[in-house]
Amino acid sequence: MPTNSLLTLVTFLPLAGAFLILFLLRDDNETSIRNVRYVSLWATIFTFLLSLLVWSNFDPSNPGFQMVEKHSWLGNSINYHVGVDGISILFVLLTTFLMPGCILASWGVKTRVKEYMIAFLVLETLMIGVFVSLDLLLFYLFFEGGLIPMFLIIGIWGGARRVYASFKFFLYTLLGSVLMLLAMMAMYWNAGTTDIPTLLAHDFPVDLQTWLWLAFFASFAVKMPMWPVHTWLPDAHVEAPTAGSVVLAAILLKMGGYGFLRFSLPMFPAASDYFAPLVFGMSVIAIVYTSLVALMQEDMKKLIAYSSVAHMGFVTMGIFTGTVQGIEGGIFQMVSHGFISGALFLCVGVVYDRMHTREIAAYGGLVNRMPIYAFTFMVFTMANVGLPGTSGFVGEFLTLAGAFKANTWVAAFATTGVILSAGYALWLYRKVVFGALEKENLKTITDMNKREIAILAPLIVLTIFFGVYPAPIIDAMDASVTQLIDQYQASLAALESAGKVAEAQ
Amino acid sequence: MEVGLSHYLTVAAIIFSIGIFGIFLNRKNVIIILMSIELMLLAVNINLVAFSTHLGDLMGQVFALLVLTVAAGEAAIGLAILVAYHRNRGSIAVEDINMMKG
Amino acid sequence: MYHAIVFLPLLGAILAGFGGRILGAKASSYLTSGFLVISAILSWVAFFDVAIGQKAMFTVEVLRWVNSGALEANWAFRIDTLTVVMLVVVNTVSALVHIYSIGYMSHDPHQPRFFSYLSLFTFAMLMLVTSDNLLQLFFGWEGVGLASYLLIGFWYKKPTACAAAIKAFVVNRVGDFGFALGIFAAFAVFGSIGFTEVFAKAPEQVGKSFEFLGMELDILTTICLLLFMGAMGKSAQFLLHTWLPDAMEGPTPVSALIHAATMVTAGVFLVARCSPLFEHAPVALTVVTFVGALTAFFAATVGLVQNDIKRVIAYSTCSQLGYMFAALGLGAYGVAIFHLFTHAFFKALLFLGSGSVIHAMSDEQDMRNMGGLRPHLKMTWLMMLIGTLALTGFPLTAGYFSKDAIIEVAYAGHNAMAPFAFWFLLIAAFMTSFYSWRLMFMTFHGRPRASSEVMSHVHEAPISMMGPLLILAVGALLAGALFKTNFIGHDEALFWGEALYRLPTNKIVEEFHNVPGWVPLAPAVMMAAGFALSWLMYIRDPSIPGRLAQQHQPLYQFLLNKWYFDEIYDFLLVRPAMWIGRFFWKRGDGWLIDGFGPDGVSARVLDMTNRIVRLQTGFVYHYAFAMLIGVAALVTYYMFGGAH
Amino acid sequence: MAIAGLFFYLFSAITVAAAFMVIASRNPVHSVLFLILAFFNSAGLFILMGAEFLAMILVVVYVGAVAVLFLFVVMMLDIDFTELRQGMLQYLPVGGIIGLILLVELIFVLGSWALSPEAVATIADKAPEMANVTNTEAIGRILYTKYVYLFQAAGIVLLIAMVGAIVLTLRHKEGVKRQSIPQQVARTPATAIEVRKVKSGEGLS
Repeated sequence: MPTNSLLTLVTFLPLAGAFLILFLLRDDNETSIRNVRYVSLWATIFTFLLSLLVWSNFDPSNPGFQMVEKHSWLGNSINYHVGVDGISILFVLLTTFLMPGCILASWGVKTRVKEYMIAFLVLETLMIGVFVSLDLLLFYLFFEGGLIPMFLIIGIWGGARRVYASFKFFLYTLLGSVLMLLAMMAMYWNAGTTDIPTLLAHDFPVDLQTWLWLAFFASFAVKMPMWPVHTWLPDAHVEAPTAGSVVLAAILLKMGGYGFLRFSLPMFPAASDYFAPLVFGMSVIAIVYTSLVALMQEDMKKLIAYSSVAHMGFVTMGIFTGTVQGIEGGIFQMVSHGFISGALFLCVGVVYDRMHTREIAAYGGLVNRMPIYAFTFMVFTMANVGLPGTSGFVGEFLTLAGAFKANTWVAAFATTGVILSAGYALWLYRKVVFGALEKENLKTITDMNKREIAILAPLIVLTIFFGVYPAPIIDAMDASVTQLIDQYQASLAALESAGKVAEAQ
Repeated sequence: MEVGLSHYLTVAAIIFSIGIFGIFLNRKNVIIILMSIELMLLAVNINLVAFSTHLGDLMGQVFALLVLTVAAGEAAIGLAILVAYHRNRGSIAVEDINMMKG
Repeated sequence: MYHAIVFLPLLGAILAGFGGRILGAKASSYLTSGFLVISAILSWVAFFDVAIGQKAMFTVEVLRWVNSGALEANWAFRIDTLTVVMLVVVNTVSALVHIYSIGYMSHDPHQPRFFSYLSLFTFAMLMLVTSDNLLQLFFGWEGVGLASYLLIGFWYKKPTACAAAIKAFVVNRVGDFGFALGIFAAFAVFGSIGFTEVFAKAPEQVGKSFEFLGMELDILTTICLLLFMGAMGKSAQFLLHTWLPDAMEGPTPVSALIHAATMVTAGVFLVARCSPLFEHAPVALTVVTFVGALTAFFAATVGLVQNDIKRVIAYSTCSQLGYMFAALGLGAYGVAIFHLFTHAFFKALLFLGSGSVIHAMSDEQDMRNMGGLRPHLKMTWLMMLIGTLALTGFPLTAGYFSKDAIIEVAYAGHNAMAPFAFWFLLIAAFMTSFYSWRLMFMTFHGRPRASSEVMSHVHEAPISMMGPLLILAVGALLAGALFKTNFIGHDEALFWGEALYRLPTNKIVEEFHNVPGWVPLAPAVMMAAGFALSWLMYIRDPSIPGRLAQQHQPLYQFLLNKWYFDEIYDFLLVRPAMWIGRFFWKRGDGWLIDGFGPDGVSARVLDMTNRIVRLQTGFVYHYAFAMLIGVAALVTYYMFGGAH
Repeated sequence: MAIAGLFFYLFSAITVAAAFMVIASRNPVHSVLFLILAFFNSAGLFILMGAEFLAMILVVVYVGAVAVLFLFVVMMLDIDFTELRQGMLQYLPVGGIIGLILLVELIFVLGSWALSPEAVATIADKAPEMANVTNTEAIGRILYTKYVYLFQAAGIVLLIAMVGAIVLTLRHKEGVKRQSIPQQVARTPATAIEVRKVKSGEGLS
C-alpha cells in the first residue's frame, strides 16, 4: 500500500463503514441491528489499526508535514491537501483510539441504532479530517461538518432537555465559526491561497493579524471552551448519550486547542503575543471559576464537564505562554484529558446505564458491590486531580511550569486549581463510591461487565503508562513544537526590531 | 396635434393609477381586485408597446406577449382559488381570509 | 540493589492489589510483608555501605520521564547518606508495620487491599526519598498523599473516615500548591529541576531578586519559602496541621507508619535535602525556625487535654515535627534528621502500642474509658513505657540524645528566632512529658473505667503484633546511643558527606556541643517536672483535672477544640468557597452568561418575532396595500431623493 | 394624421372611462363588461401604434378568455355583492392619495422625460419596415428563433396554470364508479370467481 494515500484512507474509512451500513443493512430486525453494531465496531478498529500504520511511518525528527497528499479540488487555489505533523498525529491517534470504545459504549443504544452508528462514523471521519487537513477550506469543512452529527447525537439520543442543549451547542459554535469563515476569506484575499503550509510561511500585516486572531479566537474559544463562552458544555454533556459525551470531551474540545496551535500561534504571532494576557486572564478565570462551580454540582456529568473546562484552561494558558514547556504541556494535557475525561464520562455511563440517573445524591457506597468500578473510577479521579504518575499530571505540570516563566500571577492562580480540583473530584468520589450501601435500589447493582472492562482497561493502562513514561508523546511532537516556537520567537523578534527602527526614525 | 409617445404613456399612467385605486376601493371584493390587477397589467402592456413602436424594437412587443401569458395564467389560478375557497367557505369576503395570520 | 529496594514494595502492592482475590488474605499479607522485609534488610546493607562506609553520592538512572525543552526530569535514584538514612527508617518501620498488621488486621475482610495500600505507600515514600530531582520528589510527595488518602479512608463505610481522608488530601494539596510553585520558580530561575544542577547554581543567585506576584523578592528566599509551604502541609505544621489529628480515623498501623514515622517527616526530609538552597536563604530559615517552634508549642498545648489516645499521640507527633523544623531552621540539619530517625522508632512504638491497647479494648479509643490495664497488658505496658521514656527524653534513651540536642541547638543558634525557639521548645518539652505520662496513667493505671464486659475481653496481643513492638522498643532505647556520634557528633560532616550542606560560616554543630552546663540539664528538669505534675493530677488526686477544667473553662475549651482551627477554616475558607461556587454557578453562569448570552438572545428574538408577527394580519389586501404603498414610496424616492 | 389623433383620443377616453367604471360600478357583472370594453379600446390603441398582432391577441385572450372567465365566475358564484361593497369608502382616502401620488408622479415623469441617446444603441430586435413584413410575421420571426425558450417557458406557465386550476377546482365525488387499471390487472380467479356446490333441486339462494 502506498503510504501517500494512507491518511486519506484513515480519514474516509469510517465514512465507508457508514455507507456500508446505510446501503447494505436496511432491515430493522435484531440480526441486522447486531450487524450494524459489528460493522461500525470493525470499521473503527480498522481505522485505528491503519492509524497505527501512520504512526509507524511517522518520522518524529521531521518537524514538517509528512505523508502529504495533494489533489486539486476547487479551482487552482483550493486543494485537497492532507498531511500530519508531530502535533496533529497525536490527535489523529487519539481520535481513532477512542472511537472503538465509543462504539462499544453505545452497545446498549436501542432506538435508531443504524442512524446512531452512522452519525458516529461520519463524526469520526470529520474529526480525523480536521486534524489532517492542510487547506483552510478543507479544514473549515471538516470543522463545521463535525457539528452536524454531534448536533444530531445530542438532539436525538440525548436526555430530557436534549433539544435545548443541542441548540445551545449548535448556536454557540456556529456563531464563532462564522467569524472564522470571514477571517479565512480575509486570509485568502491577503495571501492568495488557502494552503496551510504556505500560509504558515506568510507574514500577515500586523493590523490584519489582530482581526484575524480575534475571529479565529472566537471560534476556537467556544470550541475549547473558554470562560465565558463555556456554558454550552455542561448542558451538552449532561444531555448527550455517554459516547457522545466522550467524543465531545475527548476530541471535539481538542479542536479548539489544535486550532490555536495550527493557526493562531504560527500565523498571527504578533497578535498572539499581544492578546496573550487576555488569554491568560480568561484561562485563569476558567480554572478558578469553573473549579469553584464544580464544587457545587449535583449532577455527575455536569461536575465532570465543569472540570473539563478547568482543564482546558490549563491548555490555553500553556499554549499562549509561547514556551516549549507550555505548548508541549498543553498538547500533552489535551491528549491526556482525552483519555481521562473520556474515561470519566464512561464511568458515569456505567452507573447511568444501571440506575438511569446522574444525580450524585442517588448514589453512595458503590464500592461495596462494584469493586472493579471503584478502582477504575479511582484511577481516573486521581488522574483528573493531576496526581503524579498519571498522565494528567504531566500536562498540568508542564503548562504551569511554562506559565510561571511567562507570568507568576497566572501560575499562582492556576495552581490553586490544583487544590480545588482535589476538592471536587474527591468529593464526587466519596459521595458516589464510598460510604455504606444504604439505598435500596442500589443493593442489586452489578459490577462492570466484560464489555465495560474492555473499554476502560486500555484507558487505565495508557493513563498510567503516559504518566510514568510520557516520552512517546513528547518525542513525537517535540520537533514540530520546537519549530513552531522558533518561528514564533523569530517573528516576534523581527517585529520588535522593526518597531525599534520605526521608533528611531 | 401630433399623437406621440407621451400621450400613450399618460393613458397608461392613468389606467395604472385607476388600478391601484381600485385595489384600495374594493378591498373586500377579490374579483374586482383581480380585475384591477388586470388593468394594471394592461397599462404596463400599453407602455411596453408604446416604447416598442417608438424605438422600433420588437422586443417590447414580445415582452408584452409574455406579460399577457402570465396575466392569463394568473387570472386562471386566481379564479380557481376563488372558486375553491367559495366552495369551502361559502363566501369570498376577503376579510374572512386571514388564515395566514402569524 | 536499589531497584529492588524501591520496586519490591510496588511489586507487592500490585500483586496484592490485583491478585488479592486469587492469592487470598493470608498469602497477600505474607507476600507484601516478605517483600518489605527484604527491602528493609537491603536498606540496612545500603546504609552500612553508603553512610557508614562514607561513599560519595551517586545516582542510579531508571527511566526517562518528562523531557520537554530545558526541563528534564528522569526517574532516577540519588543515593547518599541522607537517602539511605531515610531508606532505613522507611523500610524498617514499614516492614515492622506490615508484620504487625498481619495480626492487627486479621479480622478485616479487606486485607489484600490494606496490604496493597501499605506497600504502595512504602513505594511512594521510597520514590520520594530517593528522588534525584524536584519532580520525582513531587511524585513521591503526592504518591504518599494518595496512599494516605486511601488508607485513612480504608474503612470507607465510616463517614468520618471519608471526610478525614479528603481533608488530608486537600490540606496537603494546599501545601503542594506552594511546593509546586517552588518547583516552577526553581525551574524558571535555574533552568533545571535536577538537584545537582540546582544546588550547583544556587550560590550564583544569592542576593538576586526577581519579580514574583508583582513584588520584587529575593529569589532563594522565595523559592525556599514556597518549598517550605509544601513541607508545612505534609509535615502538619502550624496552620496546615488540621488534617493530622483527623487522619487518626485510619487503622492504627497506618497511623504508626504514615502519620508518625515516615510520611509526615517528608517535609523535614525536603528541607534537609534542599539544605544547599536554604543555607543561602537566612530569612527562610528564620521562618522555618519560627514555624517549627510554634508548632512544637501549639501542638503540645492541644495534646494536654485530648482524650482520644491516638489524637494525643498525633499531636505529640505534630509537636515533635516542630522540633525537627526548629532544628532545620537553625542550620542543624543533621540534628533534625537524627531526631527524625529516633522519633520514627519511638513514635511508631507508641502508636503500635496504642494499637494493641485499642485492639485489646475492642476498638475503644477514648482514654476516659480505659485505666487499670497494666495487669492485663503487661507487655504492652512495658512497650508503651519505653516509648514514653524515649519520647520524653529519659536519659540514655533515643529521645534523650536527639530531642535534647535540638534544645541545645536552639540555645546556641544565631538567627533572630533562636531565643524564642529555645524557650518554646523547653516549655513544649515540659508539656510533652506531662501529656505522655498522662496518657500512660490514664490508660494503664488507676481504676478500670471500662465496662466489665469489655474488661473481660482484654487480652494481650498475639506474637506477630508483639514482635515488631519489641524490635521498635530496642530501637527506641538504643538508636540514640548507637548512632549519636555518626549523626550529630563532631565529625558528622564526614558521615553526611555531600548530602547536607552548611555554609562555612555555619558552625552550629560545634557550638551546640559547647553550651553552658545548665542547658543540657534543663530538658531533663522539665521532663521530671512534667512527670511529677502528671503523677499528681492523675494518680495522686484524679479530681484535680476536672476542677482545673471547671475553673478555666474558656482556656480548657480553647485547647480541647484545638484552638478552634477547624471552625475558623470552615468559616473562612470552606463556606466562602462553597458560597462563591454556588454564586458563580447560579448567578455567573446561569444569570449573567446564559442570561445575556444564548438564553437572553433567544428570548429577545422570541419577543421581537412576537411583535413582528402581529404585522402579518393574514388579510390579502393588507399585503397588497403594503406593496402598493411601497411602490409609491419607491417611486417618490427615485424622483426626489435618489437617482442623482 | 388628424384621424389617427382623433381615434387616439376616442379610444383612450373610452379606455380610461371604462377602467374607472370597472372599479366603480356596483355590480361585478358590469365591472367585467366594462373591463371588456377597456380591453377592446386598448386593442384599438395597439392598432394605432402598429402592434396589430398584439391587438388581436388582446382581444382573443383577454376578451375571449380571461374576461369571459371572470364573467363566468362572477355569475356562477352566488355572491351577495352588496354586502361586499359595504365599508367601501373606508379606504377611499388612502387609496385616493396613493393613486393620486402615483399618477402625479407619473405625469411628472412624462413632463420631463427624454430618451437617452444610448437607448437607440440598446435596441435588440430592429423592427423591419412595415411595407415589407407584417407585424405578425416580424414577431413570429423572432419569437420562434431568438426567443424560443421564452416562448416555451410561457407555454409551461400556461400549462401549469391550467393544471393548477384543474387541481384546485376538481372535486372527487363519492360514489362515482371509476376504472382502476391496476385492480383490473391484478385480478385473479381466486378473487373473481367463487365456486359453489349447488345441491340439486335447490338452486342458488
